[in-house]
Amino acid sequence: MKFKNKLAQIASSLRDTNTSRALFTLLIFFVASTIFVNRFFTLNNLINVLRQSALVFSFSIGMAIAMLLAGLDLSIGAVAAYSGVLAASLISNGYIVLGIIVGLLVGITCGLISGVIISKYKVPPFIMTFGMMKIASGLALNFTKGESIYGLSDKFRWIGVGTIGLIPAPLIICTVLLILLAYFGKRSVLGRRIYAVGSNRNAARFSGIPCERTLMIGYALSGLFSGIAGLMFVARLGSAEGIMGDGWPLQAIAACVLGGVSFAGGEGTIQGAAIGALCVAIMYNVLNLLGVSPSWQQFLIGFVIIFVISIDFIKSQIIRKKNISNKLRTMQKTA
Amino acid sequence: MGKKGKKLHLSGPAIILIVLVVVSSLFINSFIRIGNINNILRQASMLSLVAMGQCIVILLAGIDLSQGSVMGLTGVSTALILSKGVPLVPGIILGLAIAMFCGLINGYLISYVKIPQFVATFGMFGMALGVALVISDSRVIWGFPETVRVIHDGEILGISAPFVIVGIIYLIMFWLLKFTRFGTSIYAIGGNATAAELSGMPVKRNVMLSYGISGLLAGAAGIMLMARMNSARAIMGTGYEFEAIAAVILGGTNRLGGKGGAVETITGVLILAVVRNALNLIGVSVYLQMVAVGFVLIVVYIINQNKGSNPLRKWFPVKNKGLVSGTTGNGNGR
Amino acid sequence: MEKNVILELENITKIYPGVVALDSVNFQLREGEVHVLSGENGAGKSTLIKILSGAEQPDYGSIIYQGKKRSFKYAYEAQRAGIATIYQEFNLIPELSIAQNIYLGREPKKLLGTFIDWKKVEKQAQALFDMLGVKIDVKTKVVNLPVSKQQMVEIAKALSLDSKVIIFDEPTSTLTDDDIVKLFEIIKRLREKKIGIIYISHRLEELFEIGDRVTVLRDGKKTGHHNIKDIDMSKIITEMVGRKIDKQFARDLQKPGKEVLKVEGFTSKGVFSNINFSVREREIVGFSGLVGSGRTEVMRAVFGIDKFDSGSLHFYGNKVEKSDPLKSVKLKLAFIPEDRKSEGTCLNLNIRDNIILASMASIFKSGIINLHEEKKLVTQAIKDLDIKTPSMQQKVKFLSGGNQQKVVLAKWLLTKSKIFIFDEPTRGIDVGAKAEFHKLINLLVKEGAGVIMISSEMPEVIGMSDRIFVMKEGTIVQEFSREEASQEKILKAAIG
Amino acid sequence: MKKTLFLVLIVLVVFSGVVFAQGQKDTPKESDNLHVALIVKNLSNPFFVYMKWGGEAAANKYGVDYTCLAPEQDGNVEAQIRIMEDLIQKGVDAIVVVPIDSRGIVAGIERANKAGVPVFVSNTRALGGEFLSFAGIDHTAMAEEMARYVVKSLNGKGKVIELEGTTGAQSSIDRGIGFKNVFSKEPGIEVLTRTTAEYNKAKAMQVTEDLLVRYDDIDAIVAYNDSMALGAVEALKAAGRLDKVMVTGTDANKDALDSLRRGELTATVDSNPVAQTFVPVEAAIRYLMYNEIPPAEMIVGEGKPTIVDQKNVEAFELQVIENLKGFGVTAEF
Repeated sequence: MKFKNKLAQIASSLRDTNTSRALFTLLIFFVASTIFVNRFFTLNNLINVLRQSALVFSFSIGMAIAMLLAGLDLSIGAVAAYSGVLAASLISNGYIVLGIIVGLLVGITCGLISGVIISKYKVPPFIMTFGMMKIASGLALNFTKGESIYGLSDKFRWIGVGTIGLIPAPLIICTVLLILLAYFGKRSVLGRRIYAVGSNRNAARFSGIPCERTLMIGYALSGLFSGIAGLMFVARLGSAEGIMGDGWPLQAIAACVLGGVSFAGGEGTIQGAAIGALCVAIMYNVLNLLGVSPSWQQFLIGFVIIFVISIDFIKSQIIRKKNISNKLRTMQKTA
Repeated sequence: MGKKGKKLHLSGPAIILIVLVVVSSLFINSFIRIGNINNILRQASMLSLVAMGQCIVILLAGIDLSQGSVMGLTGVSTALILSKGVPLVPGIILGLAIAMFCGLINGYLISYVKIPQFVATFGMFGMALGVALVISDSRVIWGFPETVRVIHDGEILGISAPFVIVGIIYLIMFWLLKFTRFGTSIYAIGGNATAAELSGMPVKRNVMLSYGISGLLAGAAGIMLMARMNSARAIMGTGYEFEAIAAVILGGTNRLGGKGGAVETITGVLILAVVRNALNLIGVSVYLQMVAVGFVLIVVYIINQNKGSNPLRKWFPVKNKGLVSGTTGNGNGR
Repeated sequence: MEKNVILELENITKIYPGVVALDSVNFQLREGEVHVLSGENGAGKSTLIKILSGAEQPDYGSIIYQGKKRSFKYAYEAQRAGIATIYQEFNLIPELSIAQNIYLGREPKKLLGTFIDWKKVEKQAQALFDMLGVKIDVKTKVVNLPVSKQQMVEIAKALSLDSKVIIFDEPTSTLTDDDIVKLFEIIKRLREKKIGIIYISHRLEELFEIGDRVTVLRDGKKTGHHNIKDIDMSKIITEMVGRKIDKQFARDLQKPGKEVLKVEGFTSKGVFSNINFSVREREIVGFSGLVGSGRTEVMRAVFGIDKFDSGSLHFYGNKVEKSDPLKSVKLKLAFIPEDRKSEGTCLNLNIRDNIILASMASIFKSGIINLHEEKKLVTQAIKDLDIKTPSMQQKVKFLSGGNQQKVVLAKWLLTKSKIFIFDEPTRGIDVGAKAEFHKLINLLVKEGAGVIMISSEMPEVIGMSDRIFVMKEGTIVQEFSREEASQEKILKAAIG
Repeated sequence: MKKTLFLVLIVLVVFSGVVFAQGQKDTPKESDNLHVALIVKNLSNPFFVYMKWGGEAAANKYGVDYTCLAPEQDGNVEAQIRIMEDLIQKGVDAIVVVPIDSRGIVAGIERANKAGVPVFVSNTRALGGEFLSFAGIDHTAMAEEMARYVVKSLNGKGKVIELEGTTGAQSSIDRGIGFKNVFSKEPGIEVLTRTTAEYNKAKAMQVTEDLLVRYDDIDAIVAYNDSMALGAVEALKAAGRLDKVMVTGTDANKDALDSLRRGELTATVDSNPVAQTFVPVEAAIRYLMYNEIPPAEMIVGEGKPTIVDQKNVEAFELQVIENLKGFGVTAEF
């Protein structure tokens, strides 16, 4: 019985058109790579892909939340870097727990600041998070003075490089995060509020939803998850650098968009973002396996994104045409 | 938009700019030298072109992330063309054509294929950059005739070329926005797309064109950058798109479309340029420069919006629905 | 073919994915006549208009205009040809001036067509309004205009295109009665100018006041066509809904209980001042007055969406210092706004999420939603209000106006609210849904709720309310009991 | 309440920013005091931080004012030009620049020439404009040296992967040439692939992970800088193949040296960043003070480049620290 419901839930989460489209995309990617790319479908590589997608997902979460709130968060990378370096500096001196706590706090704080300014001072998310990006990465670099901070205990590094059996730790962590978020997105009041505010802030307000608070929490969460991502990367690299998060926002946007999280707000799911992350990871992995020059990688990724998104349009056109012709045919029959 | 003359002198951003200039000339002895002013303006010239393009797109409540890589692409391809011995003018025209083409593709994807602007232009960002890297074999392109440098170093009647070029382009844009149907339509589309559509404006075409212009201007900037460095690389423009957006917003152009223009944009560009220059003159480390720029952006925006109109009218509409329905996006099924 | 027919539609058919919006519809318009088009929402009226105005193309069938077979690819083709449409939601650019709006895309030019001649634009615009006999400064931005004036702008625009056909889609739904009177005068003028007018309205009584002929649609099919003289309202209604609606306002009066809401000396500078009224259990308090007389603003302030400067609010006798939507919801206050699309519903969320929105926090205290519980509640609500939808997963944007409005109401029913504020509850809803909605309101009252109803529809207010407050320029000018209320009195108070 | 708390937050951050700014600008306002400026490629890579120290050391030696600036984004030569222009306006007496690309910087140098500010170039050649002297190490020579080391330790036989630097960066190009020169002559050495990791550790790690899937047996990974080498090391460690593959970096950064000490990295080659800036800055100062005309070419690090591997790392590092100490610069080791 319980199991049935679970199934039903999963089914309904797939019924979300955006997410199902993402799944479809992923399927195609996967099949194509398996067929055409030598060594893609090997245990080693699949684990490798999963690990990398987990990392992409880890920093896409923040972006996804912001996008569900009809905004976006360009500061994820910078915030991750800032909390990463601060945490690393503590951890390298042996204060593991303290370091982690500080890292997460820094993440939350940055996110919260963005959230407050966005909701209270009505600054568009784009501007605010762009500013926050500059500020955070500035502070991060200023803190490291360009040096890289290293000498991190292996206990801490486990979260980045450790494994349980064959399964890499980041994958486990991100799966847990995914499950939690998917659950709360659907089942928690907060989750529903985020969707509502993103979908139509005005209506949400008329329904007695605390829009401003929801926004703040949303961006704070985005910051928090950026912090987590930062820690995971630090653990993985064994060192923290101020430039760590460069280029994350764009990758995250790619993941979210491929995962069917729309900029309109209130559309898409965290599962979607995860799927998107997988797509992105597969793309990079395949291109490296094929030894495609980085130059072409740039091009292809841009192209794929546009193409995937335009599928909907093409599909709708076809369907429309079919309907009409069918209808007309039946009418001629009746007439 | 015909006459907002009185609104212009002393718009929020203008005041801020003046304050900035006054303050820095008081506290930084080397700031107010002719040389330095000249310097600030020359540095701003590239950004001002890109920003103008971005401005038009933002007036449509859009965004163009591809500008940076389009700059690179144009620079590189023009460089290659010229080094193949093609004479200056045709070479440049070719380069601009490429830039415009990229822009038009953006426009097409957005207005006809209905891909969200963010996605479309982001995709184009990747594609243009990729092509640029490929054709340049990701090397620095150089060894084209020195004559190119007149674009940046030359002088016309004692005024250095970049100012003249930028000046002309801005005049054209001002005219285009305020005194042509195309211009009005851009404000209209930004303000209420459906209405524009229904009042017989070729909305899709104009949107496409606007992105074309955005690309074109980015290309122009790319060529100027190429001339400035007498060499070109694929990645030389990346980052400009964000700078441009920042500048446009700083200038007080409304993120949700319908408000702003050439004057606002140049103001924004100058604000950024002055801040940067001042910080360099004091010798503030690059990191803290980033921090400072971030702050300025946010703070200035907050100030603007308290002076100007509330850019979130989308979220808190005026009581007369008829008007807002368009801006809240037409999400109705049929 | 018949003489002086300017516009004729033959077997027009339009299919959307899944739906047949129009099924081989014929329609005919003579010059100088007002041809009323009526039918429930989703009957295909709006699609018909879209096709006429070139916003959509028919999949089948032909448009014959001024004797020639025409097809309009774009909106402006129809406009240039002389078919102007004035939509229910005006299509004006808020940031542009009246003059700019009127000549949008057709601005006269100077200096060899290089510059737009703004002076000329304004002169011509002014001339148009003089012709209509409306006093207005064409330089003012549209965003600062009252609704009625905006409509005038639309009409002026139509004239500027010297249109042969003008289509009015629900022109009176946002107007107050005196504005309607003005509008009708203007329509009559247009009729004298031999302009053919297609007039769409849910307010059947208007048809008889203004219309010459009427065509009725239902589910995309033409179900009737008559001269207004030889037909009565009930017949039209039956043709529209396919069933008889016995009485439009079946209000069964209750004995009012104790006071639930009391407002004293309520003031917000420049918007409204010194508002005093109270609502008791089991009664409906109607608010009448011109649009922009401050009725909505007062209620927004009561609910806490806008701030108020002075005065006091009492719920069940205890004073509320500062109201805000959150608190209001906790206090069992419900607000059904006038604009469903931008204020009532989250269009791209599904019905379930919309219905549970306001109540989830109080129902699921733990912050975690019990899906079975939720499903039960929502399905119940859908059944009670009989919201027509395949499933509760359906996105709200695919529902008809009436059903959307029901979703909003359902949302508030789940909060077990005690006080309901309806702002123009039945604006733009078809007759059938209207009656249902009034029944629902009755039900609420029977169950002990106190209801505040803002309505510009005189019959509705009078028909439904126990007491009626008339507002004017931000103050309550008069209060009527159900017995003493009458159209004339109220109108007099409102305009006075 | 929330608002105030929030404002406090802002003020705090602003304040900290200001404080840092104070710390940054170490420029007393006497105009008669000499002022030399150094422009490096970026300050987010340890290598250039060494360069900063090198310049500082020289400045301290003669007690002149010293500023070190760099573009926000790596690889943005146009920003370098801007900075030069601003410095010229600021009225510095000499500029030492580490060009991001040899062509692009020319415009900046010419501006300086116009303004009569003497220019010194370091590390990467400038192909135009008038500058008094170029001081730098020979990237190609370094690469060749390292290549030979690799060949020797592989006994002339093995499969090699090259991790290139930022696409189009001069140093990356020159080093590439160096490696090619040697490897191409060695029949036993097979270069499996050359791919970029943009001088970036995270990127290097990701790329290596993929390459490890693609190639079963790899004998050596040579990276064009240390960050990438360390990224590769991490990837290898994770895959448990570190013992089978030798990894070499370039530049001998602090973190690379520690990695050597831990016995992970196999070797790196000293590009002597400190000297690379110390020499030209000193030359600039001496030119201004005693107007000594420096030689047009100053090759830093006399003799052939030093390979640092797990044996000589201790000695090497001690020496570096000593050198800097000598001029009152404490490198935070």
